[in-house]
Amino acid sequence: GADLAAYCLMLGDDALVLAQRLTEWCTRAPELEEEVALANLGLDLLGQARLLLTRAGQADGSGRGEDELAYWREEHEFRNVRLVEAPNGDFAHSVARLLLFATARGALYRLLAGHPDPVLAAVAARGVLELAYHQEYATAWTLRLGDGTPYSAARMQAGLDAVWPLLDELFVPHAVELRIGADPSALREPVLRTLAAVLAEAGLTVPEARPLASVGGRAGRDGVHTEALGPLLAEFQVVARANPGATW
Amino acid sequence: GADLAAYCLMLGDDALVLAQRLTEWCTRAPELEEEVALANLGLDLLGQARLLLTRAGQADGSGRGEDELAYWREEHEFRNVRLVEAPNGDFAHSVARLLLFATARGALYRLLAGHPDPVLAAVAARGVLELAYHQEYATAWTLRLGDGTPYSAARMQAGLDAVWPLLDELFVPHAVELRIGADPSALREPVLRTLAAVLAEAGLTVPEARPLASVGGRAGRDGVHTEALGPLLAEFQVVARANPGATW
Amino acid sequence: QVQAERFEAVIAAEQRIEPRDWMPDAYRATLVRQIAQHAHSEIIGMQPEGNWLTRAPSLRRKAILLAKAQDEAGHGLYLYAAAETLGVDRAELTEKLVSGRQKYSSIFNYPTLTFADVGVIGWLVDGAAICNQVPLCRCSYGPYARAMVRICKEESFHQRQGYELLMTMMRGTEGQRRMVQDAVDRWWWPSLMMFGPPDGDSPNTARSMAWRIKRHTNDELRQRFVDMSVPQAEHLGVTLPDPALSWNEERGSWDFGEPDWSELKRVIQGDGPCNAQRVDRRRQAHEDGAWVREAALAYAAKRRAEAAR
Amino acid sequence: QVQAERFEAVIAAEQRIEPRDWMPDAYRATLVRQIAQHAHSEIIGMQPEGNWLTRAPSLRRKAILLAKAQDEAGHGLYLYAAAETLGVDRAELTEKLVSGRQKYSSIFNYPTLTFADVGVIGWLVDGAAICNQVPLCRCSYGPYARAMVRICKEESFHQRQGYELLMTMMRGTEGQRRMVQDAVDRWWWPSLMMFGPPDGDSPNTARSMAWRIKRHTNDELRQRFVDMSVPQAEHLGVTLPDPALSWNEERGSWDFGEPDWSELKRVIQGDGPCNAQRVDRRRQAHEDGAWVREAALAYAAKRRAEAAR
Repeated sequence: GADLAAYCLMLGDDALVLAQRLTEWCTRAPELEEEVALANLGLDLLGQARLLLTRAGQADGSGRGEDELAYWREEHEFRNVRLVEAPNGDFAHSVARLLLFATARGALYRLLAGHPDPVLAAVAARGVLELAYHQEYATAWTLRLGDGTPYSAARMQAGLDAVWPLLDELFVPHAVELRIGADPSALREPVLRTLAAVLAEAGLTVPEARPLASVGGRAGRDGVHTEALGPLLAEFQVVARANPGATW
Repeated sequence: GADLAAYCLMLGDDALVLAQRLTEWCTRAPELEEEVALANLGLDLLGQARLLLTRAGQADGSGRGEDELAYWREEHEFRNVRLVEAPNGDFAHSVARLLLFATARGALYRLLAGHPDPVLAAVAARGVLELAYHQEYATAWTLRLGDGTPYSAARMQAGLDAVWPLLDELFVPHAVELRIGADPSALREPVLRTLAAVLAEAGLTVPEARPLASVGGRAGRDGVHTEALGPLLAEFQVVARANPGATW
Repeated sequence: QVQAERFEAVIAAEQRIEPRDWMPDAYRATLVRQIAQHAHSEIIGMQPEGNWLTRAPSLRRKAILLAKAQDEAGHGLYLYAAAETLGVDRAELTEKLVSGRQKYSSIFNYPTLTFADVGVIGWLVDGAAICNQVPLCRCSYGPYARAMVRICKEESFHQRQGYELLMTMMRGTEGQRRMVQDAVDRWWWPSLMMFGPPDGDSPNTARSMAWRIKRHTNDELRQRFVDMSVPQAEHLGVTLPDPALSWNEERGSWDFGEPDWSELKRVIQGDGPCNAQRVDRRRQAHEDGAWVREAALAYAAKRRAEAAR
Repeated sequence: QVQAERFEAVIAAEQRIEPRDWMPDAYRATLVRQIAQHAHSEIIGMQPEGNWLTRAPSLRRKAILLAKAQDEAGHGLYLYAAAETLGVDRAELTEKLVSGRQKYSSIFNYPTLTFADVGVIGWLVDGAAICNQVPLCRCSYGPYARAMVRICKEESFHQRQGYELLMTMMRGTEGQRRMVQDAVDRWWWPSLMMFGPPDGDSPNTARSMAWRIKRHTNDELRQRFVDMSVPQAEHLGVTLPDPALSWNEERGSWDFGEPDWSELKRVIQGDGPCNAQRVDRRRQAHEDGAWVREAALAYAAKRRAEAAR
């Protein structure tokens, strides 16, 4: 019960927070086709988040719904990795983050598609398809920008350099993950290999950046985030919280 | 009572919201001396806002304190002009807004220094001195940027062009102002003359922009703002609202 | 001459002019202007509601709003494509939008101030757009007419979602009801102005009607919108901010007050509450994205060069 | 040689070296590095608390925080001025900071996650800074010593305000008490690490002490800080996150656990939670402000040219 709930929150919060970052692109994308595509990715992740949060509220016996969990938890109760909460930066920066996340999350969902919990298994099974598209989209843009103009290559490399220290957190297993989910450390090798292949094709360098340090051993999965999450949640939750008891 | 309260809210919200915009510059100013100066301007305005909001809470008989008024009103209850809520833009844009506001508010405070309400009179009397410094600071930078490099002159002109449509709202009298305060339409002429002199000395052009339209005749003084105020308040109020009943 | 007669005959027979058909220059120019404005309106129209995307108060509403924004970008794409069949390209039209040389619907120059505005835009603004657009599904220019069919279908879906949001809010807390009424108060008159100036002030209407680009006058459409909206407002439980609103038994229609045309004029001239903001945002996105579009072109050129080798 | 003897004599007599006095190159270099790091720390140190400026939950706290940020910018100014007396200029030092070639206190590479962090930074971080800095008021280099006198006075004011905020929060709601404890849990160990590595690992300490730049070893200062903080924590009602903390009757001091020096190393090497963010923000401000500084210089040059005419 508690472990399943905690695990669903981790994965659900990853999807929810990244969906929020993607929606920030709306009306700011470099091209209309990208407006459509980024909204689409956001909708996929939002859909996953809704199912996972709902499942978390059932599994922990609290009966909290998706909205109660999304809008009424405090920052330290969010369990997402720090990668997804980082500000968008420019388009290359967002593409770099998406590439890392989609590659890793797709690999994880493949492992989870056979999970004993039917909801988690269903989210993962559909998620495999969705994330494959996200990965393809991010890969296509990584290639275009990496092998486009010298300027775009520099931006893409800078974006990768900026997000790379946040990648490792996806592979550091939390006790809950080991008990109920899949061991994410098993993904490190294959994901890094996939990413290295994409970067090689794009003419980009695999960053040497070391992982971002945690705070006394605690990071996103423990509710210890970066300074980026607070303002994101303030905006995300403001209307819901200004109207307690309201239905929408 | 009600009129005095409403009037104090108008002036207090102007100061409060502009103070918030000025604090956004903290750690982002072009030079350390500007960090010090902008914080100083923010502190002056915040001090005025605290006295005026406190007075409003007394005058309307509600007994609401400065924090209750600052943190627990909704957007449509804020009575500031739209000029002060506009995003900062670049340094020139912020200087332009400050020049307009300080020139107009200083002139108003001179009229109000003899107001029958002793609190309002005291705020105005001290405010005259404070705003004189703000005006001087903004004027000095307008000259430096206007008569600095070609690039800075272009930025300064663009900043002025952007804020100019918001100037007129400071001179459009609200019924409450006519009943209890000073008629701000009397300030239009002298303020425009002062501004024109500064711009002439700086080699800048007085913008021809027409005033920003209201919404069905309602604007900031009626609680009908721009889209900039909501996000500003969301950030401003988030911690206070997340902790109802807390003292700080 | 023969071509002109053939053109007139097609129009008279209520058939479609297609891209390769001959058409009068003025017909083409009118269509380009109208389709471009319409496309721009879809794209700029993403902003007022997009303002609430990150703050939508439930995940379901966030998903609905995001899907709607996506639809609008898609509508923009169809419409720019329809314009391209007339020999202009999207980049050129975008350039005209961001430099302020082409307009979009003035309604989007009003601010969205609460989440209720999202619902009211769905109900009234999309509602007015549908009144304007349904007749365009029978427009004489084929690509535009076909784009409108698809767009109208999605728009009426958006309108229902907007109305449903308002119904939910009206059944909610006191604060929610207040928000809805306030939003209606702010959007009602601008919505009426979406149909353009009164017929007496609309010099191009006659020609557009003759060409079957337009099917009804501004005032006819405005009346239709009012007649449709009044019972919906009653059902919702909100008051429309027009004391002159009253049922005219004789006409079988609602009488209503005169919009403030001087306000419309100011907004059209560029002094509306959000004109500068809307165009700036679009221009900023366009400029910020320039290097990305260039990179994509450079990449595609490299791939083509490789394939040609 | 005579100069060197005179220098040593001044140091031995506990008198001050002044800018025009002769000094060994290594003394000068050590001071430049230390004063620059100290100045950078004041400026970067504005960020963690500045993060809560726009969100301060009462107007009084907002004013206090804004005044503190202002003081810190002021401290940065004094210290850069002190460094300039040694023949380096501020622009050069800023360049080194934003390019990552000069460090600042590692403590500022931790995130501030709730408003309680503002109080804990005042209490612990400013407290540790004061332990480090009070002896510097007697530093052998005159301009630095005098800057420190002024800075220490303001810092202890900030420390009292931080502690007072925490007292207020501890008397408040359950949520506020939780925030305070959580902040203490996160900041305690990093605060201990502010005194630098253990003495055995601090090769420059001996020379700095001989020169009267430093007056106490890292471990001495750390012990003083722990002894000062433990009763304050008790009075506040928070638990310090160190199970090894216990009163040592014999030493008349508190025993405490070993900080995670490998974490400190990672943070110093640039991999702390906020290193990149802090330097980026400073660089961004510096770059965004370049045209403003240039304009001011150009304007001043024009006025000088006019005056010379």
